[in-house]
Amino acid sequence: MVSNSSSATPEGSKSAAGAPRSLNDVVIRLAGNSQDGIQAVGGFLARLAGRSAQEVMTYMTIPSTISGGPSIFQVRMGTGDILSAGDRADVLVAFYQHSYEHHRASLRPGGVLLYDSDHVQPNPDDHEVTAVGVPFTSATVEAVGGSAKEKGKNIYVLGLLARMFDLNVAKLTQLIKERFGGKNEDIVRNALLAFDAGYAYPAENLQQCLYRLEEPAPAPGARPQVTTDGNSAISYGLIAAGVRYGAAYPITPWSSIMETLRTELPKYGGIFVQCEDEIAAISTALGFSYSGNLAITGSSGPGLSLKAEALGWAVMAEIPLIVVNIQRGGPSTGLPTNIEQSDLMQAIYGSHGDAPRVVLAPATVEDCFYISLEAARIAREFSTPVIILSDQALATRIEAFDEPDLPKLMVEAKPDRTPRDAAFKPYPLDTPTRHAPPGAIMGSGKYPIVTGLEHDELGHPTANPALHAQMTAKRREKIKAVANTYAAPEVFGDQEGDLLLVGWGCTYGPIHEAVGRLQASGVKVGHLQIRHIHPLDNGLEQIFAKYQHVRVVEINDEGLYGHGQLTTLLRARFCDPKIQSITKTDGLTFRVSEIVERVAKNLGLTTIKTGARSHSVLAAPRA
Amino acid sequence: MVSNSSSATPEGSKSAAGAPRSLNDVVIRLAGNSQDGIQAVGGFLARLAGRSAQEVMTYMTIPSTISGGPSIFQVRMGTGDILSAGDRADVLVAFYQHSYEHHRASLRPGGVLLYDSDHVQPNPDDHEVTAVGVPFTSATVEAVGGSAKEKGKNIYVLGLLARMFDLNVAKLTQLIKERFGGKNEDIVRNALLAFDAGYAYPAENLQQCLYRLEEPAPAPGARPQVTTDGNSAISYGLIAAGVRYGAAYPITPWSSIMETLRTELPKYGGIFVQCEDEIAAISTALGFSYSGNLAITGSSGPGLSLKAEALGWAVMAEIPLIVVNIQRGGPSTGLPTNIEQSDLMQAIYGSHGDAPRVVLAPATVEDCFYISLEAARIAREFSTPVIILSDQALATRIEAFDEPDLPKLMVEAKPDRTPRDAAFKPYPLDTPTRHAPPGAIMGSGKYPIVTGLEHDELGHPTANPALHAQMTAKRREKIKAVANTYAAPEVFGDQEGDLLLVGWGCTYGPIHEAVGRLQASGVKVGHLQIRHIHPLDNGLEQIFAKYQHVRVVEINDEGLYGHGQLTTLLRARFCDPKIQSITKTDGLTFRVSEIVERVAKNLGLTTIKTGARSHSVLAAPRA
Amino acid sequence: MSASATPAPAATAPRAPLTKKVLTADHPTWCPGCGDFAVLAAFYKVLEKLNYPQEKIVTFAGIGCSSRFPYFVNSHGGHYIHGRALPFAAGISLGGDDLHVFVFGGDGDGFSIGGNHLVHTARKNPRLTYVIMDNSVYGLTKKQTSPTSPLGFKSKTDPWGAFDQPINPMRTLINSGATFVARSHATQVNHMVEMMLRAAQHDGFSVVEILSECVEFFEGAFDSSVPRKGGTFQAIELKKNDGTPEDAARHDPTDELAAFQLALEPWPGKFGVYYENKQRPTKNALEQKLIAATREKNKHASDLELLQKTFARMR
Amino acid sequence: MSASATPAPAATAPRAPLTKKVLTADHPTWCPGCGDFAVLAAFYKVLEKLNYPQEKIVTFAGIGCSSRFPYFVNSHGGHYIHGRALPFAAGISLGGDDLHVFVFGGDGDGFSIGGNHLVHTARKNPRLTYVIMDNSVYGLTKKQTSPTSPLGFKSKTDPWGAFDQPINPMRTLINSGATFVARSHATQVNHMVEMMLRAAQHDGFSVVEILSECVEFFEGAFDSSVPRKGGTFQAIELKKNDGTPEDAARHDPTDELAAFQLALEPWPGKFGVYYENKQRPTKNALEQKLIAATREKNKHASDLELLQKTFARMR
Ligand SMILES: Cc1ncc(C[n+]2csc(CCOP(=O)(O)OP(=O)(O)O)c2C)c(N)n1
Ligand SMILES: Cc1ncc(C[n+]2csc(CCOP(=O)(O)OP(=O)(O)O)c2C)c(N)n1
Ligand code: SF4
Ligand code: SF4
Ligand SMILES: [Mg+2]
Ligand SMILES: [Mg+2]
Repeated sequence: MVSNSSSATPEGSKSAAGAPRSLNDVVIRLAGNSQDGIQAVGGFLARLAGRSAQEVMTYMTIPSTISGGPSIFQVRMGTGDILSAGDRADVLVAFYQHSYEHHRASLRPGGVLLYDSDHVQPNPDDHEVTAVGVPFTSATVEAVGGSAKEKGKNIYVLGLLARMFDLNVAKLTQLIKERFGGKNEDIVRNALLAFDAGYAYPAENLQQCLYRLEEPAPAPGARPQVTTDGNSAISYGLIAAGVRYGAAYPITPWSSIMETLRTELPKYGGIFVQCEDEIAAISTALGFSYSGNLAITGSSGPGLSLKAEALGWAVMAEIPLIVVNIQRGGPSTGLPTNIEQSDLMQAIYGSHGDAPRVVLAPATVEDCFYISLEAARIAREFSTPVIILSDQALATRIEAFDEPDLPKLMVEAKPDRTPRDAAFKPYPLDTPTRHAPPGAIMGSGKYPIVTGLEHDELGHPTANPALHAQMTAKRREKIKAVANTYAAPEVFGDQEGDLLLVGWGCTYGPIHEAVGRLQASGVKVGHLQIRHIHPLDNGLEQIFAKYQHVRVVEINDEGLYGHGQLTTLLRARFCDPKIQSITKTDGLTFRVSEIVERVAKNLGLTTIKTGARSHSVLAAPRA
Repeated sequence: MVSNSSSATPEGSKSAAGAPRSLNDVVIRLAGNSQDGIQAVGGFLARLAGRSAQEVMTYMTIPSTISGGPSIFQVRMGTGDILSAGDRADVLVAFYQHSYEHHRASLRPGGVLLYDSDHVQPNPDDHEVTAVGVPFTSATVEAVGGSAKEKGKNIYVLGLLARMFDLNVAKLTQLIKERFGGKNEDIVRNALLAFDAGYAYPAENLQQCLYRLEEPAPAPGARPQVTTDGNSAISYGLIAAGVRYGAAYPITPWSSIMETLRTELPKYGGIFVQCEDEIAAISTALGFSYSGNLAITGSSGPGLSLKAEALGWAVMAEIPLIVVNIQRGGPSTGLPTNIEQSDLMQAIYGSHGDAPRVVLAPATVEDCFYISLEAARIAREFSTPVIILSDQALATRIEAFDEPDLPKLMVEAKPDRTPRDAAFKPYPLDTPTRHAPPGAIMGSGKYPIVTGLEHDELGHPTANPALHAQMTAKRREKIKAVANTYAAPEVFGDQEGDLLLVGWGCTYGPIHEAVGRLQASGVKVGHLQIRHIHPLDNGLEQIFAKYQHVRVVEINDEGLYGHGQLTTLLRARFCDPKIQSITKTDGLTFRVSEIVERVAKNLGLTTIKTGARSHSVLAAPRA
Repeated sequence: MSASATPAPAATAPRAPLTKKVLTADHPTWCPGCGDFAVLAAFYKVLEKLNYPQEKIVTFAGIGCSSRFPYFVNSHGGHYIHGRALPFAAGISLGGDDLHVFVFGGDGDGFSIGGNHLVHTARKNPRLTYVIMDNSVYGLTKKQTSPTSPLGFKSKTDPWGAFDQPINPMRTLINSGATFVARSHATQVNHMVEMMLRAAQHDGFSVVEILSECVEFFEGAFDSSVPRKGGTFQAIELKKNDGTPEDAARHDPTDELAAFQLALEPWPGKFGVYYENKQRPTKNALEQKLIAATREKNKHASDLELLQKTFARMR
Repeated sequence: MSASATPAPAATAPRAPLTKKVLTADHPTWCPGCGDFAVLAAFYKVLEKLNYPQEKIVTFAGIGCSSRFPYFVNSHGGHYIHGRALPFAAGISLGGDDLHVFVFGGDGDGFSIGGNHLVHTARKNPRLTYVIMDNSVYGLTKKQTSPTSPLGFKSKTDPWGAFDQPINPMRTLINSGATFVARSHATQVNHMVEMMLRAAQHDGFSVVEILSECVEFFEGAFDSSVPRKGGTFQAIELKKNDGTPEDAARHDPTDELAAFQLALEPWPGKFGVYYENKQRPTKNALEQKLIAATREKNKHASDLELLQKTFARMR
């Protein structure tokens, strides 16, 4: 929860040199080339935060050329809920002139510019920020010994940051050892040399910039924190859910899930198949599910389009399946390494015919884990395909969260081959469909056929008008019934009032923080996160009724009629004109200030301080 | 237009034998096996009606086994607008006992049962209808000479019907000669022998059942009528529109369009390619369009699902294309030979990302022709894919309509290879995209790349946030602008009042007739047909505002939240809770009485005579 | 957790042998005279001979007349989408290592829309048997050109006679990488039974192409290999390695080049086993080996232990 | 109305010959050292030699590192979806009979997701040239196994080494039915130029596979055929039919069986023209013949007359 007490503080105030100032959270942006290992530095910082019971969230861009190129990695870490990667940076680490030039604007007034004085010449007239020049490159070469490839300067920078923020050196060196432990000894040694050199660098004006991040004592009995990204959270969530089989084809940013599962599943006795294309992949996954082993397939947009026909078959044949879609910028090949939430309508309506299926959307990296468990439960219980709509931002960013209680959560994975009694029907009209996998003896002596043709209760094809109507109704009512198994949705913030902000997927964090800022400006505002896209949670109309305005914040186009995709759904269902959208399509996650500004403009509020952040790197120095 | 004066007459009244009674329209159901040539009889009747300036509409079922089997062909013909195939038959022709048993219920009280007394034993206690037994089989064998295969009895029945309805024998024999003219002479002779024998059969109680259909004198200067089905109307509409290239893969009920185009296009210098699958088909069609020749691809549901990815590419790359989807029962393989209107959402939202495109739906067989012209105009003018959503009912039924004014309508088909001037950009932000096909010289010396990656104005890939937002807006605004080129929608019936019935696709006819019946019961009701599904016509809200209730009649499922697919769209756009659905999913077209009943129940009306037909076979005998 | 670790529950009563009666399900909807009836009859015989536990037999198919097959066999089974039954079946086979998986389909389903899945299933070599009923036409959709329709064939999509070069099914199958490839004829019941039996017993991906006439849309297509219609049915004699001089002329099915040459023989060609490779491990075996190795390496830790270890590493 | 009936407007000024400078477009985004640079350089040379009217050159591609090719060539062109560029290109070729259509792509694009389109494009034989840059890995998506990755190759999807049998590209191409099939190597610029030139001049569907190293994800993959890395580059000598004894040992590219045998040679195999068939008519020609015949039959009636006649029959 955003702590309301930590209200906005004046920016840019400087304190006396040398005294480390305590602060709640910090946003560090590392800007360099993708080859420089800036992601590794970010990863170390994130892991450290996790081990320190701090919150953390990262954000990164991927270079557009194949050979790599300019790229950033941004880390926000600290105490209190860290729910977005931070609008503007407190510290910018610039490796090159282009890094400095492109990202100077992202540094907030009063922030710290840490630059490689071997490569960067900052504007000498810029007094809005504290510029600290350190020769990353030459100092690293000196420390490690003439490595031509300049490897190690990322770790050198980590040392600098450790000094600057008084980070836990013992924990960091432990992390470095774990990370490079598998490789040859030289590598670990060089990394530690670089780290120590950075830590020890006597930068003149670094003295003015020493801070200490609050490191909360772990609550007694609290679970340790784990730090990971959304795609690995989905992968391990599925393993916890007893999913042991899968098939897919590579595509960015989905691939890392298939890579993880291909590596992990054999340990669990499972199989993951790389197929020739996405159609073969969903087909193989359906074959696994048919064999009694709930399976997973996944992709990103273009691959999902290819799976549409087979997905419709799964609806008709009532075969369970988990389908993960890591959304990216669309349409077509679009923006493969950017975020967009524009596959929602396709997830619901992408196949021909009335083919209702379940669609879920995780809100955070942690939720990527839990929603995978929920998806598997629903798929099994309702014998239906379930789509998990994640996105590029959730997939690639790192967050820390409480380690899941695995002994409680683990689901056993075993095909149910118990003999079926004589009354068994593959497609009963009045009871839920329960797939009988091969290997199961049929008491009736009649073996069942699953099919994509309309069928009677025994699976025989039929064009009987009444039966088609009944079976269509059955498939629809079954999906409706899924909503009865959801936990009731909860609103964060004001439980009634001026404005309800509705989010789905990765807009969760920025909306959550926006609530704090809006409340600070006197708006009575709540945040409802929709994790269950289809069917929707029951009782939403009662929640909507408590607010004067409803704004759905989503990263997709306003469409022909002015509404984003989830907004369109909600308007169709509730026919309430107060349901409106805040959308955008610039391929980036929402910044908190964007939401606050758009709300202000939208509702005609003029008193809101949109630029405020609830935490500041330049808080008053601590005694 | 349904003539309001011809109000419902009492049913079942009998008249004196021998005097032919005049009537406005008649519904004849032929029930036999698909091998019996009942479709041919239906076809002759339909063509005759067309040549007699009468209206006609047919309806047929396709046997579910591959080897053929029970099947019906129903013809409704007469004067006045014939807009649905008729709820119940006035005459049932039963070839077999099973035909009699399955279809007796479709015959209205007072109707005529004409049966093959060689095969059928009607229930002797059934006095509700006039039963006329004629030995179709043996009489045909006698007339034609011992054909073991019983061929010709369909033509014998045609003779019987010609006698019964005093049909124009000269025109009919001409039609028979045209039809069999290409084959050997024996066939024509045998057919005419069978026809004459049927016409001359001295059926005792046939005397009670002689009628004369009004044959209106053609209006002076009126265009001659043509008689054809929806799929051929689309095929020839596309040819008129200058479409000369296409590619597809077979699927029922789409195939007949590709078969027609494959046969016809070479005459026009064009090419139609049968591909290995639907993905290759849309790809080849896009290649044709890219080469400067607006092309067509098409399929039915499953094939459309496979085209989703490439269709999204066409949106992104802004390449014009016509995509025909002949909807059938879904989901998955579903009910391949039944009607359903359940691919609407997929047509609009089936591809990943925000991929807006145009979707049109023809209302009648005649409209299949004109909407193809409109589709081609839009595709060219807006450089965009256009989907024509037809359906199995429109595709296979026969209607008569005024021959189109071809000299006025024909569009020239030629790639535009004129050199482009130096300012040419493939994707300009402020002017419409105009594709420059290969062969066109670029004045700038820079040749354009079309692409599915997000791009700048010159087609270079980019992940620039502002450009993606601008290009997304451009693609959206372009599709919005299509609505400004539509003719204003017109309401049939009352221009304001209690109820607006909204239809799309093949529900046009039954809704139109339902208006008449509802008005006769005192309801103020209008009918709005939506031919432009996406974007919708401008100004709909003003029309909706004039009615207390709006009911969208569509053949698809009520969905999770109680609304059909078009209804969902309209509710999302207008947020008006009075917009509700009348849906069904039994794989059959709407009967007029179904609509009237559902409206009555829905609005709590109790005074409506739902069973009434505005015309009756048993009208008073004419002098 | 693999299905193979989950033995089917022991049947309570001793099993009666499989009979045609037990194996018969719905009455086929095929046209009278359709070649597919004979393939079905032969398949019943094959199953009678194999006498697998009934619940472990799986029949699957794509879409087409021939693909209706599973409705007519009383076993676990299904009717998937057009052209994609092979990757589906690979999932069944790998998900249930003890199952006996059979896939049925037509020439359009297999060589047109499904052509790529053939190649990629073949190179994976999962344990399953694929029977293609080739009638050289699209039956279900009523007479369009198929990839095996001969040049000049008049169909609804080639009213003046097909002119796209047809594929050569045997050549395509041999080059797909399938480890067992045979060809048979729906008019030769014993031959079909033998071929399907050998295919079912092959440890890997086996394919049998059966010429099966569509009497409705391509009558007489295969008369040249039907003796009672004046044609000749030439069966392939396989090498016996008995050192006799006759044996030199016989076909060695392990010789890929010889198989290829056989495939190039002019229409109607020969019938029998073209190719057989018993060396290539199945994907089923390779994946099980991998599982065994990784489980060994992880000291057969339980699923919970494994996942806990992973999360510990993320701290 | 076919495009071939629509000659390009005459250029107003006399044409300057095509040069690399004119043909150069965006700077390639490939990694430094990527083999694809050399393929691009060779392609510029090919176009210089062919000197087609610039506006009639079309370059198209699917998705992958190699498929970025069209951005770097200053011609009409495009970047389609993954694996489907061939049927698209067939549409261009048939829609504009006077165009020179080139398709570029990778091993994943062509042999994995696009494998079936290869076969069906080949059997139609449209006039176009397809260049496959085979790096035996998925480059753009960063190191997954491709259908040409060798057994044991360690990728992100096969961390313990690939074990699905790879395809043999030459065997696959020859059996696709392509009427011209050649193989080259990105380190051999002259050889590449020669092969692409022959392919472009072939009247039909021509394919050139070029081994093109991915330095980022499969370094050294093709060293065994790179002389300066200790390998050998063996070029195929083609029969000259000069009656000399040496000629007997040379390869006859019209001999399908010989081409097949060549394809079976052990890695790294030979480079050059494997197969060439100048007899099979192109689809372009067959369709034009059909058009000519039907137009003749209909007495060259105008489009309006033709359609009016059709409607008259529906009265
Ligand atoms: C995606 C898709 N495309 C097309 C069809 C229509 N279709 C059904 S079966 C078939 C081909 C049938 O030919 P074949 O596979 O040779 O089987 P046969 O009927 O001849 O036994 C086609 C094109 C379909 N069901 N799904
Ligand atoms: C439908 C679809 N699936 C997957 C992808 C992701 N993808 C892009 S390129 C590629 C494969 C690249 O390999 P290859 O064709 O060999 O080209 P290379 O990059 O090695 O040159 C994949 C899987 C995609 N863009 N679209
Ligand atoms: S249409 Fe042909 S393939 Fe299909 S059932 Fe009839 S005879 Fe057999
Ligand atoms: S990743 Fe490999 S194939 Fe792609 S550009 Fe780099 S070196 Fe070339
Ligand atoms: Mg077939
Ligand atoms: Mg590659």
